[in-house]
Amino acid sequence: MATQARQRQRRTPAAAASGERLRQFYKDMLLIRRFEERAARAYTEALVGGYCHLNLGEEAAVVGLMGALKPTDYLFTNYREHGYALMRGIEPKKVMAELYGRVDGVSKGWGGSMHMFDVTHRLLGGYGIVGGQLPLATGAALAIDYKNQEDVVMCTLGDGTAAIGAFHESLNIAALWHLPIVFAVINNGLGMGTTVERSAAEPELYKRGAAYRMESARVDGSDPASVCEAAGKAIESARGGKPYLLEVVTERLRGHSVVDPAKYRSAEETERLKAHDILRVFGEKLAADGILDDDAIAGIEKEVADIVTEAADFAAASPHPDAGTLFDYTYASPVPNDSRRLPGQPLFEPLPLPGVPT
Amino acid sequence: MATQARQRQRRTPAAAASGERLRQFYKDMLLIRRFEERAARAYTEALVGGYCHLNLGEEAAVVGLMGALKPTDYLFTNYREHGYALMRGIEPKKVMAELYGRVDGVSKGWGGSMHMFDVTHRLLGGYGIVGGQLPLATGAALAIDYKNQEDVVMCTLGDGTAAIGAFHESLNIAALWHLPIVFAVINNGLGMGTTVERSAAEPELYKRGAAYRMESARVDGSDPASVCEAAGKAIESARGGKPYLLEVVTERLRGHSVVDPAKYRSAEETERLKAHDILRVFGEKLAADGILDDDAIAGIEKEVADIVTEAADFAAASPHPDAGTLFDYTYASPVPNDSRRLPGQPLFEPLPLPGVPT
Amino acid sequence: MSLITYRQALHDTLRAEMLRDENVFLMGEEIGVFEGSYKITAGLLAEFGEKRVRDTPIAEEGFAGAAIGAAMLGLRPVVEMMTINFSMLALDQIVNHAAKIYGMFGGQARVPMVIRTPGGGGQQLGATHSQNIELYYSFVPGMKVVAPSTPADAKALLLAAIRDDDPVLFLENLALYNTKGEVPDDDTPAEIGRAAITRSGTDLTLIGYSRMANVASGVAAELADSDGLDIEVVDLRSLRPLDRDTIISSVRKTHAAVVLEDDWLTYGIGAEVAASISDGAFDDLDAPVRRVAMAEVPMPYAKPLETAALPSKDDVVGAIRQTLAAVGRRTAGV
Amino acid sequence: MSLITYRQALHDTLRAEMLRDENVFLMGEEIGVFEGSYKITAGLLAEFGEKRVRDTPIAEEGFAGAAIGAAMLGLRPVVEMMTINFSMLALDQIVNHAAKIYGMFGGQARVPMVIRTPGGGGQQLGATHSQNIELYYSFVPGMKVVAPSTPADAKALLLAAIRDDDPVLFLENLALYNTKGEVPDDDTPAEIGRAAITRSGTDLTLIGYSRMANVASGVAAELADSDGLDIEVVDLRSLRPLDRDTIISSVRKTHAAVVLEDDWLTYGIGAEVAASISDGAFDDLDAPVRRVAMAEVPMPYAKPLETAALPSKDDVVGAIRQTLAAVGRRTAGV
Ligand SMILES: Cc1ncc(C[n+]2csc(CCOP(=O)(O)OP(=O)(O)O)c2C)c(N)n1
Ligand SMILES: Cc1ncc(C[n+]2csc(CCOP(=O)(O)OP(=O)(O)O)c2C)c(N)n1
Ligand SMILES: [Mg+2]
Ligand SMILES: [Mg+2]
Repeated sequence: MATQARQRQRRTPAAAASGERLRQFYKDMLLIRRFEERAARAYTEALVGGYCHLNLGEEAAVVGLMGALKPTDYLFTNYREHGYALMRGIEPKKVMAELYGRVDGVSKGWGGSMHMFDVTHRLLGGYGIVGGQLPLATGAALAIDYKNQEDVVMCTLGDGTAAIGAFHESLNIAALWHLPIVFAVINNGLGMGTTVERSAAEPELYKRGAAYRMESARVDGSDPASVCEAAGKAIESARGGKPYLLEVVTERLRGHSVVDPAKYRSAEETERLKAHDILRVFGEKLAADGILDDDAIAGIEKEVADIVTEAADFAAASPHPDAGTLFDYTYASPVPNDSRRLPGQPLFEPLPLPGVPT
Repeated sequence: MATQARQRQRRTPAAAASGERLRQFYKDMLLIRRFEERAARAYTEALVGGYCHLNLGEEAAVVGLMGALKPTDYLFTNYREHGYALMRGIEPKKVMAELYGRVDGVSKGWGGSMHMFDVTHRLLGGYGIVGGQLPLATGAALAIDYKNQEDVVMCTLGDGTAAIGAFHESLNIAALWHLPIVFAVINNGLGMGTTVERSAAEPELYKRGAAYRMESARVDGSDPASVCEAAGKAIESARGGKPYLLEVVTERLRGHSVVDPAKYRSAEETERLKAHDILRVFGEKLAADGILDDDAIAGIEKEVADIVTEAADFAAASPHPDAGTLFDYTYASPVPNDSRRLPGQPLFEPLPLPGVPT
Repeated sequence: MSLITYRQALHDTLRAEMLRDENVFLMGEEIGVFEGSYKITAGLLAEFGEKRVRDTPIAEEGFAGAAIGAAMLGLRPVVEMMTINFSMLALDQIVNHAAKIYGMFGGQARVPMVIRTPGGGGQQLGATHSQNIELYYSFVPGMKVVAPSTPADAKALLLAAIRDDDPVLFLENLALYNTKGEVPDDDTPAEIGRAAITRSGTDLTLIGYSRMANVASGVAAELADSDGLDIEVVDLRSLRPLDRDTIISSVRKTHAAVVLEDDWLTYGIGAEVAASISDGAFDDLDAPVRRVAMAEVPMPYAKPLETAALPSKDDVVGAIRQTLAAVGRRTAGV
Repeated sequence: MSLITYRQALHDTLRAEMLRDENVFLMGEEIGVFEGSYKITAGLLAEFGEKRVRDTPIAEEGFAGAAIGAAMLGLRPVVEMMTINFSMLALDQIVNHAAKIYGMFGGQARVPMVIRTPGGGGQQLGATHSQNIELYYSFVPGMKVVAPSTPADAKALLLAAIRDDDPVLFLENLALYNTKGEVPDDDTPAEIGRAAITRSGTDLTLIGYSRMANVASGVAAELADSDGLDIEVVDLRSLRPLDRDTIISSVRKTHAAVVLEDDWLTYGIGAEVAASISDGAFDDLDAPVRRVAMAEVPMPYAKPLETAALPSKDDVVGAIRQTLAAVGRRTAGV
């Protein structure tokens, strides 16, 4: 129902991409798939807390977008970012450890599922406030421009997020100041249970670029090569000082987060999603094109399974942060009189009473 | 410099409008002009406090927009609203009394220049926070729709205000829900000292309607009849459940507020503004068309002068609010334990000390 | 009377008020098709339709402001903010508009609206999703802020909030939704601006609101059993107006107070309560007023850190014992 | 040393820091072409160019957030919020992002930025433009909040704020811009988190910050002349961290305190100060801590109403006299 009204672009032929590249896309997509399935399991086993949003169904979008970035470019994203963290080159075990809330997690256990951050891999978060990443990413692009550097910022957001004020303010500022940034809307057709048609008066979101004289395009998010190509164009534009709005049309395979049974979806829609699972379709296509055979697929499946198992084992073995570190990250520059009291601790140690022997 | 880049629409011929109507436009524009000049004087005489933003240069826009509204329609506007208050049919003396901060002011002296409000004339404010009126106006339109009423809301805003998040959120909501509202951008080319080209990546602001599939248009704000016609069309659309974005291109004759010397404007620009004063140009046109002659102009001038003098006299004679009314408007539904203390008053009346005779 | 959850009490009251007054309607993210993030509004879309149960885009400022505008024209919107954290995005509309419109225009327009929103931490939601910022609204003249801790109060205060002609921030709490209690069947609203003595005692006054009022009752009951302590519990219920009289009368009797809150200590809600007690019961206090609150850090995700940062029952018990010890030392010294 | 205004001290310090460190740059509405709403940045666009003196669109959330993002990449933005009232629109970026990023990501990114913004009322600007909401930031772990009251502190604290690696809200005040004072020529930053005893005395501790610290000094001097009173004045200077030690030591000596603030009384900054004193100096206080603050109303435009709502010198003097009378009654009774 969500997708009926959305027009899919015709598939950009991936023919140009080499077989090796396509196999890597497949492997990366599978890694995200299996990682997320494992994360979901860990969540139901109460090894992961908080909210847990998965990239299931969005693997091609994630892989394609990240494939177009240089390692030195920056990424700002939202709470649905496990796959992005993996594709930025962060070790799966560090991502899983973060989900488990352990010291070896990318954010040392302070962030959790929604707040992955790795300064060395230039993943600058993981943000749980809808739209919160947009002004920040714009500012990072400003810093790049200020320093006359060549890097680009990519900032992803969901379709539902396009309704928030920060979207407007950020795109306007980025376009006005010619900042090196790509805004990539991952349009999975839903913000929680709300279809994009019920949240956006103009549901073809890339058209909003016009409000800022910003170039924009829409791409089919089920094909990693198309996404990568479109992202490459967008990044090139941004690197030249012309920010870009790229809409990637995808589908969310499951509920909004692990706990959401997605009852608002009809049985037919759920059926259709399963039937057109982009990962299987992509695998079948590669098989048909002779790029992958059953053995290769099994090999990749095994390789990925090992990585994910290793990640989960690592996470489970990593220590919990010590409660004694609670006050370590309130301030970067220490200052006198910072409040470092546990709940219930007195503000003042009781003094001897005047005239009363203690 | 601000106006060079902005393309003016060609003048819509006002020929269709009757002479009577044009004379009334002229008179209304003159009333705003003289009222504002008087307000500025009162401000420099310290009879008016706070900030004082004038409609000088925007008279045709104000008169045209207000002329298209039914008395039962609603208006939400910003802090630059004296002219709107007058055109809604509020007595000039009540508007002036508000500027003076007196009990007979439209807002009983509680609002001042930026916060005119008159529930009977359906002027629902006067707001000093840039963009603050937009969500409110959208909600008023929602209420009209909810009650199946025929009224329309007009919400005016400045060009600088189009950069704020509330603009985006409100237009999206209004379009999504098909609310009866016209957003009228008064593009005077400046937000304080910032030209629209330096605040908007797409300075042809009406084009932003496309981001919400909202119909939009731009109109020359120097001709009241053109504005009125364009506003009529916009209002008709809104009454039919299709919200509308109307951009009225005007110029701000003076500084941002009375205290601003507008040093950021070049001498040439200031010269040009004087030379093309829309009020004079409009008067000359009516004279050329035989609609007004010198006698009529003098008569109108006298009539308007009397109104403004009367307003100022009334305002000066109106009492200041009594300090005893300070706590009258914190809550509409009274509640126990509301804090009604003047500064310095104790929270608790001193009690007799235990064991100490008072 | 019926024994129902806090969630059910909210749901039933919303429904009853919508049936009673056709100007009452609901707005918010995911309250309709999704049936509410915390399922308070489950079933109401089906019963009342889209006009009265309105799913909004993710635009807190926009839809909060739209509710204010609708209220100005006589409707009675009840807005759900998914969590109080997100209300920061609507702060300008709430604080600068909802709370000011009645006064700023000399009493010409009323803003009869309710903003329902849960606070609460302890769900490993991390720094941005675990804050308690009722302070931001409680500080503002023109706002009313209520914070029920029981299903009965949830009903009575929600009735009051909906029927009140001013903007009311109605604070819920994630940890309370599943708690149960007896709820009267009639629809008598509570009085906004009144605290309640939910347990009377003479040894010490324990003050809380929302979840911490619940904790207070639990601790008082336990300490009665274990130590024979006779603790009086004050549930603030209304943060603005704040019912200082009820608090002070209690402390005049007990001579000691501990204040519980789920927000940060410094500048938190408890600061005003403690300052008011220290002022109004100056000559009656036998020990300093203690406050038990969250640790002052951006809330970490990891469970042991989060647990350490949140006030626990043990922390409350500790503060009570230390306060009574301090009273003992002082009264012994006299 | 030179005798300059608070405005000049700010201007000169901004300029000096921009000369010293090319990563320091300015952002805000109307700071360039318009030369600043209150002319703090006058001349800096001409000197440093558009890159380092950046006029922004009216988009508080957007440009505050952009400054945060730029700071994450190592720049040191100094943002001007035209008045603190408008910062509500950027609250989410400041509170949920600037203040959380260091902690939420386990210390991997710093946010070295300053938000300069004036508070203050008394200019007949009405309800939405006359608020003092430093509380909103002072409440938040991860933020630092400073509030200089003199030109010398304006300089020393601005130096500290710009060189600090955390987000600092730098509170200015409309009524202080034209005040004059001696300012040292060297560029030694102040220490954030320390209050100052700006006048020492033994009869009573008078506490304020920003404009009210100025009022406090004035009143103390007047009462010394007129009544021979020996009042100690504490200028908080830093609202977060709050220097409780300096306050408590003072009150232990004077046995009485009055707290001055320009915000609303209930839940205002003074609540924490009063609560802290009542706790930390419990056995030394001879009278309840009094607070002098704004009347709790949406600020009216009309002059007589506005004047009535704002704390005046007379209000301060009255509170001091009443507090000393209360001390007298109590110490007489012992
Ligand atoms: C400001 C704010 N409002 C609401 C939420 C709750 N929320 C979290 S995710 C979400 C939906 C976002 O949808 P979309 O942008 O399409 O991203 P998706 O989840 O589909 O990836 C909502 C409403 C939030 N986190 N922040
Ligand atoms: C949220 C907010 N930010 C900044 C201001 C200060 N301010 C008042 S008017 C104004 C310029 C608005 O320009 P525009 O929208 O073009 O309207 P105009 O004044 O030209 O009528 C600014 C920046 C404010 N009042 N509110
Ligand atoms: Mg989505
Ligand atoms: Mg303008």
